[in-house]
Amino acid sequence: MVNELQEAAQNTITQWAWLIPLFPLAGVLINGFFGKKLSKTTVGLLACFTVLCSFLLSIACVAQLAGMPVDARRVIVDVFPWIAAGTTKIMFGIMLDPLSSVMILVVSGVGFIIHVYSLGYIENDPGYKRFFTYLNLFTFSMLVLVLANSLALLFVGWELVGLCSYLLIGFWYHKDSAADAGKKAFIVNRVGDFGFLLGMLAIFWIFGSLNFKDIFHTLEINAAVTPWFMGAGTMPVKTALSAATPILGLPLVTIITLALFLGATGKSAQIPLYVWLPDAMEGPTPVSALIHAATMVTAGVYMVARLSMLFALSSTTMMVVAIVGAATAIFAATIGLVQNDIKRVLAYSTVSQLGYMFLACGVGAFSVGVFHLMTHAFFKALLFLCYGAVIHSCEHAFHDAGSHADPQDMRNMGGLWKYMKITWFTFLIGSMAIAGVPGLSGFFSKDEILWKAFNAPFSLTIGGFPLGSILWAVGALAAVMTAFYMFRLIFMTFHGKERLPQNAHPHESPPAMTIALIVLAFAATVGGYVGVPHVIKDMGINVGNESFYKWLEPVFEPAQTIIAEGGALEAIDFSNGGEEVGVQNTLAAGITGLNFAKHGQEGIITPEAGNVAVAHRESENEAAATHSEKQSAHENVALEKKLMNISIVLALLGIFVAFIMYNRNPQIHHDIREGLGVIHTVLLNKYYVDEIYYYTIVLPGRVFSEFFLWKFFDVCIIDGIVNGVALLVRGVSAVVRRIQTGVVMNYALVIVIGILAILAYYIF
Amino acid sequence: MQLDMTITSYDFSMIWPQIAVVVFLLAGLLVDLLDKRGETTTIGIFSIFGMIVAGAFTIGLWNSAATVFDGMIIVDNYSLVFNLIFILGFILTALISIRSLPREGYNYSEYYILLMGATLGMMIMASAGNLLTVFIGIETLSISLYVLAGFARKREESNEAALKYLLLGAFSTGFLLYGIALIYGTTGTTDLTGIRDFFILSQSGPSIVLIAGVMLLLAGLMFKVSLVPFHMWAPDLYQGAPTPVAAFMSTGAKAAAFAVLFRVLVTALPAMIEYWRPVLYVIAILTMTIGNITAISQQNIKRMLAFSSIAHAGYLVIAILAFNQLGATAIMYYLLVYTLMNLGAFGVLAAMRRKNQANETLASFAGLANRAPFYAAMMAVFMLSLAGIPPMAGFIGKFMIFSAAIKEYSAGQSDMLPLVIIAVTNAVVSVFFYLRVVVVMYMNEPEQDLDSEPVNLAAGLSLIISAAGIFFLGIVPSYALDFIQNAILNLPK
Amino acid sequence: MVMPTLTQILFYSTAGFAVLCALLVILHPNAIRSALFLVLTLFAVAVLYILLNAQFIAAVQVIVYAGAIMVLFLFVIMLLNAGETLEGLKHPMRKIFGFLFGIAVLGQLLAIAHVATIAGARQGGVTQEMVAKAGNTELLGMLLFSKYIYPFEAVSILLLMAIIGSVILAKRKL
Amino acid sequence: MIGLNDYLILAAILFAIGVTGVLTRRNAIVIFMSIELMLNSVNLTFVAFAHFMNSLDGQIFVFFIMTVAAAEVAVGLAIIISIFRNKKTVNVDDMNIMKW
Repeated sequence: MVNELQEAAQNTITQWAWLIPLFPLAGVLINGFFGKKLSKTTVGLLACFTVLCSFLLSIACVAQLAGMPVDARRVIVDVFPWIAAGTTKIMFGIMLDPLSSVMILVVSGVGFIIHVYSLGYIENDPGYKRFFTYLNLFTFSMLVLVLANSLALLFVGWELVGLCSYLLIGFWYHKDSAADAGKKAFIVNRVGDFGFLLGMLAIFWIFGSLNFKDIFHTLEINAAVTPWFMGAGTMPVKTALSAATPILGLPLVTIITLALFLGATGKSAQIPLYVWLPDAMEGPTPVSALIHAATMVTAGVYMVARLSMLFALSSTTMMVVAIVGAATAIFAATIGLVQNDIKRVLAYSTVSQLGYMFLACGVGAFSVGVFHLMTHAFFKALLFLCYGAVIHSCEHAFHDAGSHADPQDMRNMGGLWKYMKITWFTFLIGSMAIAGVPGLSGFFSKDEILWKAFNAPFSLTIGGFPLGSILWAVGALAAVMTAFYMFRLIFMTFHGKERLPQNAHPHESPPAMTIALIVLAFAATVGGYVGVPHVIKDMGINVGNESFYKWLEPVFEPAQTIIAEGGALEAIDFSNGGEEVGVQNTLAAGITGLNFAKHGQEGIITPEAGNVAVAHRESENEAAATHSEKQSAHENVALEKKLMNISIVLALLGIFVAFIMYNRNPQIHHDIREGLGVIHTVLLNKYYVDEIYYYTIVLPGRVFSEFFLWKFFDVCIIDGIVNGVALLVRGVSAVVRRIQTGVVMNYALVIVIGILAILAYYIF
Repeated sequence: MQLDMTITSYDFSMIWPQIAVVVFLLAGLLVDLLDKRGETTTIGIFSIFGMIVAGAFTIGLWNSAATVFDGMIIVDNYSLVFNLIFILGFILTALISIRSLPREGYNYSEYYILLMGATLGMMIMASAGNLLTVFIGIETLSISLYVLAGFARKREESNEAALKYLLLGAFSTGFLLYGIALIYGTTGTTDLTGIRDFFILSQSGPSIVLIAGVMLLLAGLMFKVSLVPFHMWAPDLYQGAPTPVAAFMSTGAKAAAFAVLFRVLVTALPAMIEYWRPVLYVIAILTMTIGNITAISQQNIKRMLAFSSIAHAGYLVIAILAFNQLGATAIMYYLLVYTLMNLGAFGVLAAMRRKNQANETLASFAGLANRAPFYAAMMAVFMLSLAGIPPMAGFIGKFMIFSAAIKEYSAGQSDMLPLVIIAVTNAVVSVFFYLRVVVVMYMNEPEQDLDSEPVNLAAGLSLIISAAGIFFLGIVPSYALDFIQNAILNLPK
Repeated sequence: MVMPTLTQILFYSTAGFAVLCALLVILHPNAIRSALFLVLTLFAVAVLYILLNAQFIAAVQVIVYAGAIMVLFLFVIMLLNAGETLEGLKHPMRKIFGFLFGIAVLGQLLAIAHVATIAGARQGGVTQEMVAKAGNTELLGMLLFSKYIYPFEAVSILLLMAIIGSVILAKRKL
Repeated sequence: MIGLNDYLILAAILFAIGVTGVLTRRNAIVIFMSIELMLNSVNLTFVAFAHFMNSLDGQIFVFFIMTVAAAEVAVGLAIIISIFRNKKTVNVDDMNIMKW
């Protein structure tokens, strides 16, 4: 009795979870409609307060959720029926499960901090009220996106955040570049949305529903569906998904997931649709922090994770996701090496980190991807806000000094650390986190991603190396670069010779901003300890725990099972219409790692019997997996340790190189020498190494990345394609409109031609 | 010899909505005398009241299906739903006009009388059961619209729009009538159910003469719907006509034309589906594509909306081609939503107009968000809805249409899939020019300094009704869809 | 050789006359002449109506169409002094295209008219005897006020709209 | 005997002449007269069909077409008058301020 009451009381809070997005919406409505009558302070505080309410309610809801039994951790609140088409109704409501709970905490938490920060940052801008209205609207939309209980509602949030991003990029619309950037973001995102829309419609027409609950349930029990393609009749959903399509003969599920992934590349700025994100830095810095680093751009990762069951069914898509992720990670990192605009460095760094998240998802480690999403939200928001503070204060300082120097160009800075100590220190923490310095949040997530990538369940080998190890190498290389460019940034901005314009005296930011920085720095430091990999514990260092992965386990378990089954679905599809196929179970590795592949077995199954057979083998596999895990556990841990050491060394190497290259100024040497005496000696002795580095590695790399990757590939090819398509459509349009001559007889003539054509079709 | 033709008494109870419109129209002429010249608010409100009464009668007739006046008029939920759409269109237009008429300098009460006459024509079209009533309905509508298009008689654009519309309208009517004549000659009747019975009874397929007749009839109707290549009048007309009139024409008149087109196809010509289907198929593709592509390079927003309305007609044809219950639901739902969003967009344009300044170009919308935040926000809602971005109702409308098409595809119509793909591509392209308006309003610096715009009560009310409707239908479409599905069930098919 | 009947002579000569006048309507550069040729065409068609036993329609054609409507046309042409326009100087290509497509329309319509047949159509029950007995006009009147009462009433609103509309557009001062 | 097709062919010729007139003339009033020619041809078709089918429905239709045509002419000429007041011309190819 008491228990029941308690349970009822428990459920009441999560039942109100739909209020979470509504608080910021209330803020939008109040500030939007009555903003003119309210004072500036009221508007700002109200905006912050609504997000705080969301955050507190999110905490309460997640706490309730954590109190529930593991299997029951999915609360769905249907608010009302939305679209009724045929027998199924799409419900308008929210779904609270471990995945969305992580997201709401990140969104409302980081969102709140950035709201507070904006109080200081945007204080003197004439668009103050507009800014907070947009920011609230964004928070609302993002919360809708992550709490959506159906793909349709997710799409609503998806479009709304896109709109907000668009409005906020062009917030300072009097700048042409801002308006252009908004346009670019918009066009590029449309391409992605097109894919999302097609994928979504295809899902609807196969599953007959867009509710996540229904989709997952149908997939889990392989229920019978009546798919949309011609004369298909009723069949098990996996059979329907494995139907070959005319596009390269790929199975339907691959096409659908690739279409959805196209949407994700648009929103999350991956190759080939990443071009908008660096330009998006035209918006105010809090916006870059919140939307274009911490939350919105991760929507693509969230979507892939949310639909992990579907993605897991297609190993082709998974491979594409992993490769695109890794390619983006390294590609953006190389560009980041040479940028001088601070925000651009951070933007390319964001693109690169998002690449890591997709890499994780692609190799089946969804929970690691989400973990990196979270830690990245902390440290990247921190980095952006720090640089917001730098730019903010430089802008004023430059302005007061009567200089027109670009306050975003790090070549105009240097030695700032003594003016703004809090900013410098928090930035240092953020940089170390992103660079993967052990002990900070980025280390745990990035390292785990690299480890999972190394164990990627792909059978493909390139030049004798398994794809996994190549992905690992690419990721590790990108990690070096990350460490390098982040510390280059630090050295050039905060240390070294002061290159500030004369009489410019930057100063520390107002408390609203510095408090936000400190809070985020704290999060970036300790945020990683919820997901410390077990290998560290095995090493005897008993810090933190794996609770993060355990927390997400129920969400990703079905996908892991599917991957562990070795992509059975797709293996069937690749048969040339044959009845029997060999399932290469060596593919199967998944979460259990490489060792599992060694003990895999080959089986012969028919498509119909496939699922049964797989289910049957599942128990065997599990047994085998446990067995092999025990057997090779030692070997495995050793390998992981080795890789981890490599990545630590690499991160430090990157920092070191940056240090050598950008910190030769004696003034700063003096400061650094005390902390890094040994390295300083090395520096002194190896002075010419700098030149060698410069001419052998850095200069060619720089030329390559600056002139080829950035100027040519980025600016010419990608921009060219985007602009070219737009231009082509416009050109056609300009020609087509000429038909409309304005003369009645010509119009009549067109009518007559139309009628003649129709009649001719039947008479002759 | 006794002729068995007697004057029978007829059941007028089924046409109360039309009678109400006529009564208020005639009474309006008298009310007009009470006002002094140049004062039209009273008659405007009076006409709105009249339409509300007609709407009440329409709702009163709900679920009472009947064919009256020797098959001339079919009253069923299909026609009643359309009546409600027309009435809604009228009310929103009238609300915009109350402010717009004096501003644009043609403040004559006949405006509302003609508007009511046009609405009557639409009602006749939606419930027509005979090609004669189809014709009379179309002409009642058209003649009122010819005059309304030229209503700003001092403005050259308005004159020109009226003349172009008149000449081309009469020209297309010629083809329409020729088609009807051929149908009459080969089937012996102009009754819609009579024509259907002819197909049931006839042994062989339709003769070439009948096919030609049907095609000419459809060409005439497609002109009214403004499908490519019969669309050329629309942009010039919408641009030149007074803005509220353009709003009315692009929504109510288009809905009426679709009502009659679909009614003719469903009631009279289902047996000829294999003949009209390929024609409509090609026309749907042409209409969507040309409409959207041409809209991209328009600088005048009214003209852009005209091409957009052509493109939307193309989407609607897809729903016709699906030719199933879902498609019929989609048509009605889409037209309802379209009426709200397009009237809203035109309403904002009407509000922007000054006496000597049209303020219709993209450039004149620059920085509207600062100057007139209410109008800018409303315009943004309408543009987003037209672009089909959720949660606005335009998205659900497109979703319904595509669903209907895919349903037909899964039933074996393999050519529906390319159509849907083309439509989705078009929808994506179209987002560009709708969103451009939003961008210009929110992100561009105004070119010239205009005073901030106080919000007019009537026009504001109209916009708020439209926007609220768009959100309501977009977020909770189930109610409207259930209502409409109910209407379709009684559609003879 | 078969002698043509009186009906045939009447039909072919009237038809020829109608086509000739119609051609002159669209070819004559002077709008007033065009209007007058249109009147002649309308008369010729009225004669054909009589051949087709449609006396009432023939009368309406002469009284309303040729009488009232064409007078209105002539009145407007003269009022606007629009008769003496020089035609066809601008855009000769348009004219050529116009004729080409006009001929194409003619071809198609002839192909249709050539094979048209009423076989299979539902025949009306109005025999020549009935018409002879009751008279064409009375029968039409009966129909108008029974089966066609709804369009008949509806068209009155249409005419009202036309009246209001013409006044509002054409009146010099409102 | 004169058959149905003779009337229909005559009507078709008149219709095509009307269409040609619309396509070739510049004077709005003449274009309008060409449209009247088209309507007359339709009327002839209706009456011919009605005659050979022993039906009066065609004639009723013609009656309505004539009524509507009269209304259209009234409105059309009014529009032409109002446009002439502003532009001092009735040539349609001078009326293309709205295009593209």
